[in-house]
Amino acid sequence: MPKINLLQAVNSALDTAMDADSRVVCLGEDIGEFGGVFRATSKLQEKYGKQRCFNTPITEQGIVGFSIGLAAQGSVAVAEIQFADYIFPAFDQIVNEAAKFRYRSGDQFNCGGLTIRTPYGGGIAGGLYHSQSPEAYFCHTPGLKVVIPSTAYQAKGLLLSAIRDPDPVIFFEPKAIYRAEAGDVPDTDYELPLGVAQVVSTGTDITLVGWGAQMHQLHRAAKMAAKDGISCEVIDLCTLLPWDADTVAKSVTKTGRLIISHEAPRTGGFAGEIAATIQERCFLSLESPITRITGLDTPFPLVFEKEYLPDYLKVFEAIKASVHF
Amino acid sequence: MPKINLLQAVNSALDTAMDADSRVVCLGEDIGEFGGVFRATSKLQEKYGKQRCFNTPITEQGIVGFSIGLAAQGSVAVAEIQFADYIFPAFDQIVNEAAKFRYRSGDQFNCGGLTIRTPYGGGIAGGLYHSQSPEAYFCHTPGLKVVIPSTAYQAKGLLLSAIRDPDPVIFFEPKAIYRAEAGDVPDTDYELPLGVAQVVSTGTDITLVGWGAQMHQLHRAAKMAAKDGISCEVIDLCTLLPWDADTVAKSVTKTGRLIISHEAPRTGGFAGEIAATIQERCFLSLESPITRITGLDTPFPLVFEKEYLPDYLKVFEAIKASVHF
Amino acid sequence: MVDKNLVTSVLKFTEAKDMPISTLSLLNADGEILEGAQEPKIDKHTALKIYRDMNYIRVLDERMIGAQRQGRLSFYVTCTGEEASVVGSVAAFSSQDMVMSQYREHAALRYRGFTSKQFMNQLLSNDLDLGKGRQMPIHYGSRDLNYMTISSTLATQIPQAAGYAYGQKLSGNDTCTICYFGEGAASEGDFHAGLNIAAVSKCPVVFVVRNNGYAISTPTVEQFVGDGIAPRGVGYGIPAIRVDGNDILAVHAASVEARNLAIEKSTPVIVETMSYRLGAHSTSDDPTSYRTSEEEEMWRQKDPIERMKKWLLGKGWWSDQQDHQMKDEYKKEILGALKSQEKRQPPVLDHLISDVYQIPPAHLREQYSELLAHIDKYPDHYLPNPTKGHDSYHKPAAQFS
Amino acid sequence: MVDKNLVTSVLKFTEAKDMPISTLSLLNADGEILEGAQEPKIDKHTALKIYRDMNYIRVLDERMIGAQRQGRLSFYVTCTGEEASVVGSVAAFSSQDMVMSQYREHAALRYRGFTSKQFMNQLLSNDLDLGKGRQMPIHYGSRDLNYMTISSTLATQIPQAAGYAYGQKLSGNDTCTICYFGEGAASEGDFHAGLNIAAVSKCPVVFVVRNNGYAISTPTVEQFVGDGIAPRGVGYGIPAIRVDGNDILAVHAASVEARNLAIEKSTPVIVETMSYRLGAHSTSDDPTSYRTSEEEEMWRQKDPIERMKKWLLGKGWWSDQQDHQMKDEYKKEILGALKSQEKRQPPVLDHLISDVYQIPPAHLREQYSELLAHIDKYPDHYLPNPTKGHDSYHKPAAQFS
Ligand SMILES: Cc1ncc(C[n+]2csc(CCOP(=O)(O)OP(=O)(O)O)c2C)c(N)n1
Ligand SMILES: Cc1ncc(C[n+]2csc(CCOP(=O)(O)OP(=O)(O)O)c2C)c(N)n1
Ligand SMILES: [Mg+2]
Ligand SMILES: [Mg+2]
Repeated sequence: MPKINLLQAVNSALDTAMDADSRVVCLGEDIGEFGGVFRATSKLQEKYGKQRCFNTPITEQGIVGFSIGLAAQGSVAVAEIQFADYIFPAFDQIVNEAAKFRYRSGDQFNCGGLTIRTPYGGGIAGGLYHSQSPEAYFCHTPGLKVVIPSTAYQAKGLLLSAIRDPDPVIFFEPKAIYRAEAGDVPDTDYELPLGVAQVVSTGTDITLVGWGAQMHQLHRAAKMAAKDGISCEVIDLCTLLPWDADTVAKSVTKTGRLIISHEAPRTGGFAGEIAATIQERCFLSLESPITRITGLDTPFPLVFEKEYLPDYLKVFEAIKASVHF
Repeated sequence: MPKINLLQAVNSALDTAMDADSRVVCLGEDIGEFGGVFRATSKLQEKYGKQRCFNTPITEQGIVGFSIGLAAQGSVAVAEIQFADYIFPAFDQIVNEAAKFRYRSGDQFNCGGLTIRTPYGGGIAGGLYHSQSPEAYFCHTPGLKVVIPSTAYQAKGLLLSAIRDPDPVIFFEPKAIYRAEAGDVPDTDYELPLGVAQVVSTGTDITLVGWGAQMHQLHRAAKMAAKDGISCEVIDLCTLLPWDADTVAKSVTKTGRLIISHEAPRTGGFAGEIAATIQERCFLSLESPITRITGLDTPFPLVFEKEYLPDYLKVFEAIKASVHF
Repeated sequence: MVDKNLVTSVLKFTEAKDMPISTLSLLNADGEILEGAQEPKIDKHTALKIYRDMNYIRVLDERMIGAQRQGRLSFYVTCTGEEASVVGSVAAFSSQDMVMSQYREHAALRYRGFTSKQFMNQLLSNDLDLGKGRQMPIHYGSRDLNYMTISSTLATQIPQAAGYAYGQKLSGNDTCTICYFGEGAASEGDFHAGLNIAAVSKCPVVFVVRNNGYAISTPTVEQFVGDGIAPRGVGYGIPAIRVDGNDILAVHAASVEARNLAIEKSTPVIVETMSYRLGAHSTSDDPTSYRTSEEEEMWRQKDPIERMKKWLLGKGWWSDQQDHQMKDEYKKEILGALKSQEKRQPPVLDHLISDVYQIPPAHLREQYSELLAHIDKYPDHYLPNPTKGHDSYHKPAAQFS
Repeated sequence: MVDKNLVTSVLKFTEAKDMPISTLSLLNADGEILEGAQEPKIDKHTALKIYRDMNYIRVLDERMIGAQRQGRLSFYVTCTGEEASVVGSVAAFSSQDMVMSQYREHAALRYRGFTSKQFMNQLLSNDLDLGKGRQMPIHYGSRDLNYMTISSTLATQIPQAAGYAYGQKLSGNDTCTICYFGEGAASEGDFHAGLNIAAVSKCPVVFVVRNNGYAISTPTVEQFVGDGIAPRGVGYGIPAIRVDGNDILAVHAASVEARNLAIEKSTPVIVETMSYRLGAHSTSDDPTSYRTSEEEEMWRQKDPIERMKKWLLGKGWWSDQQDHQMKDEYKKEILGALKSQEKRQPPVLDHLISDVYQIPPAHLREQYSELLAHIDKYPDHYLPNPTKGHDSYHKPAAQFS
């Protein structure tokens, strides 16, 4: 199996999807000949033609609106938003339209063929507008699915599932590890199930939950903790909406402790949802308060990005605090 | 003191603000001569002229963008979004621009003079697009303040504070009780502090937290519970961002139990944030899991609105379950 | 193509008046072909179908306004005054073409074959409502009739129509999309997004803009400064035409050509119909506070239905007697349908949670089970009762727009 | 006003070619006034300031590209090729007018008086950065110079500029706003929102659209089908003019008139400057994959700075010797500033949480205390070290746009 990075895995998923189904169309800013600012759509226009892979004008609301219509017609639309920070002009089309399309029509029409891909997250000195993690906004929107891979293998399998899923999916790609994260990825066409979390390492003392680039911080923290004799169970959520509460609850019932970590600001972030659900489901098992290790409640900073971001040291400290509560 | 309803209290706040400060400008769809579809801006154009109270073209992103610029210039912009369901085209201007304006400029510029007023919530047979409660989206956005009154008295005092607050404020008005909710409201100019919750009735067994129209369901449920010998402490959050965690935590430390209620869908709703924070702050005091009584994870329905909405019966059942946990 | 190399050394600003746009008119007020104009080809069968459907909608609107006042509906919106803009345009399209509309174009849905009972099922949110009782009255949709379900959010259908049409082009079946919206909705960012992306990706979509003078209370002078919507086509590189929206022949002839252009050249086209919203914005609105009855009266004189009737009578294709009979029949049919369909059950409760996703996920099924258990405790309190009415079911809406 | 009553019985679509727009040109390639053109009035002092600032920016851009390659900056964007569009326009305005720009207009900031050290402070995110180290390089802003802080989100400043200008009008002090953006940004919904609302509310704002042929890799033919941006003015009822953006006299003369119109008639105005982005989109970009070197070379021949220099030499206002000396001085000044300013400290950590609100709320202060306590445990791991560099501080960005 070839070793490729997360970005190449995304490209491979798109290539695989377009090859397998001629209804798949990719569109977005600079994704044509240029292959996208990160090169995720590299060579797709060359291979599948301008009709199926093309540059759009700079209008995120137009890109998503167009893609909804295209999907409603029966095509499979894979739209790229250049940075997740620029997804907000399309918020109305996503939240009021895509998410409610099937419901409001009584299932006469749907835009399930829609997938929106977008690079997200910090760690690249991008400041306010090249670093945001807006996943929680979409997780509060029934009708959407929200998927975030953390490895190259997941990226391909989850993206293929997202493209073929009968509901609209927002697919966030952790750009900080686009090139850093490489692994064995089959050439073949394979899918990973949406809505299923992955227990990446088992443990007994505490559960750590995260997604995307944050998984690497959790792994590193877990390793540090292991040296202190603390056994961590690490869970990669993979799909945030609908999220796999059963897997997390099962783990917390066993460990009695939970830390959730994400880059987005704390208040209203998705860790709150997980904490609220788990304290309800595992009330009698919890031995210490559920802890959230997150970005601060500020816009994403530049110079103090490292201080702002949740990292393995912050998680490690939280693990100790939780275990010694 | 005259008895006026919540809608009239909003109108009175706007009138008071425009009278007191000639820099205050109101704008929005149909808010001019017509006075807005709910008549919240009634007579303001007549009184203060077309330059200070005017109809805009139908463009929410334009209304908010324009208002940000107006506020940055030194005016005080009070923008109306006709229904909260239609605030999403302005999402980018609110989240990427208004919320980050002061921070990104190093406090050289700010748009603190901006207030966005918008009617929200269900209960009027409005279906998907005249019923939504989108407050949680904004509560995940550092830099914004989010305020929701539940009485006429609050509406005037909080709106005046919001207009004069040095930060951008989203002011959600519970339209279901625009006319139902009447009370004594001073003619005079008065302000109520932002960020301060109100303990509306004290109790010892369980804490009920809510905002907006939901407060009436909580009161009713508390009364039912009282008949069963359960003493409820009812808290009206009033400001959701920044929210008054101290007041809630103090109450829960006393009662050991907490129910939070909102109309918005459960997943990612603001109750999750409150639950996550309180389980952390009151871990050792909690005698039962924190419960969320909310809308279902669906778009807002029409025929089954009553079934969808959290109401006093659902809250009452939850109170009993919590107390008998 | 435009000559992009024009050079001048004279400093001069281009203004709106440099781009005069004429209005296509073919019929005069008496239903006669204007001097110098040529009568467009239109067969008797089509002409009569158009005329009948315009009348049907007029009757439906009158009756439903009445029904709303009686509290039998929560909300309603009329097409009154704009029937020619809507029926004249949709009649130029194939039934395989997709219609993506705003909310004031139910006349197009009628033209496609929507029955009185189907209208009632939606308006009453009963068990046969194709939308499963989820949207407010007038948010129709029909997969069978290629009529996209309406959403209240203005202008969102515009970029969607571009995408839909692009898909039609890819599928190569010579269909296109007709997309309706009002001159007010044309101020939304989605208008710009949709028109530009349609032009760049060469989508076969015809945008029919109903310029009816108002957006709720806001007159066009407060909506834009330019000369309406058609001149914007120049900026997008989209062919545009303005027509008298009360002149059925002008609307129809322009729409026939618009569709031809769209399909043959694979291009978007703009058709701006100049007309007037004769009624209130909706049953929540009272227009007396923002416009004069003189203005309304002036436009009532231009009634598109009357004008078409005169033309039909002149051609000998129609008689006054047929006219009376038709109206009576429609009245009866509509009131009968109202009566029969309001006796029906509401949709089943499952539809509260179905169709959020293709398959309801676990957390939603769980929320639903909890709800069912709760309802069991208070059976009288919940669930719409189709005979007695539900607290919120059929409750006249406070205010909508 | 437009005559809204033009009527026709001829069915004809209006097309982009019906609205030809000429480009104002005054200087030929040799820096001579074109035949038949009149030299606009411009005093020597202003002309030389314009010329000097264009050169300053050219030198700054060259040096900063170099600095970025050396890893001393994380990111940079040049104005190269478009200096006349920017300096020629801003020079027509009062220093009290507000500038709201996109990101490629730092030449306007220089014109207003931004110093080399101030540029460096922002580019290096040091303790003197007016933006307190929060935004990526090139996101300048200066309250003192009436230059609104830049945000990366395209086109958002357009409706904001309308609102700012409206406030200026209300305050009655005869100032206006100049709003810059690219032809790519003009596809955003905010463009439509901003231009229309500016027209309707009669805001004194001049929109200067830099049509430079590309939006990152996307050429204008994939951005729009119409003839650029100026013809859109017709649709909005906004006076518009197109100028040769490499012709300093044309840009300046048109901008002077645009400002007059804006203030005197209280109206928005569009100035479209036709030019070319000679460099890469940014230091993250490599244009060789989407355009030819022939095309670049063709535009290099039209260099606006060279053209202005010839004109100045022709007038006897400038000499080659002065030119060399000026460039040397700028080079020295800029490199000196880079050296001195990169030795400075980063901003204080408090700026991580200040200015989110006017006063940090309790929850944020609490998060900050927790952070401080955590940093105390790992003092070597956190906080940018101005001499050694921080993990993420100054790290060349993977990819930005
Ligand atoms: C995004 C959005 N903003 C505001 C509204 C409220 N609204 C409903 S209809 C309407 C006026 C639309 O006017 P126009 O497009 O001219 O259509 P007409 O009613 O005249 O047919 C408004 C403002 C809405 N439905 N959606
Ligand atoms: C809302 C938004 N979408 C996308 C981007 C990414 N982006 C940055 S610059 C750019 C191209 C802008 O082109 P243009 O407006 O022509 O300006 P130019 O770079 O040519 O000066 C794009 C797509 C962004 N910054 N903001
Ligand atoms: Mg209208
Ligand atoms: Mg450009």
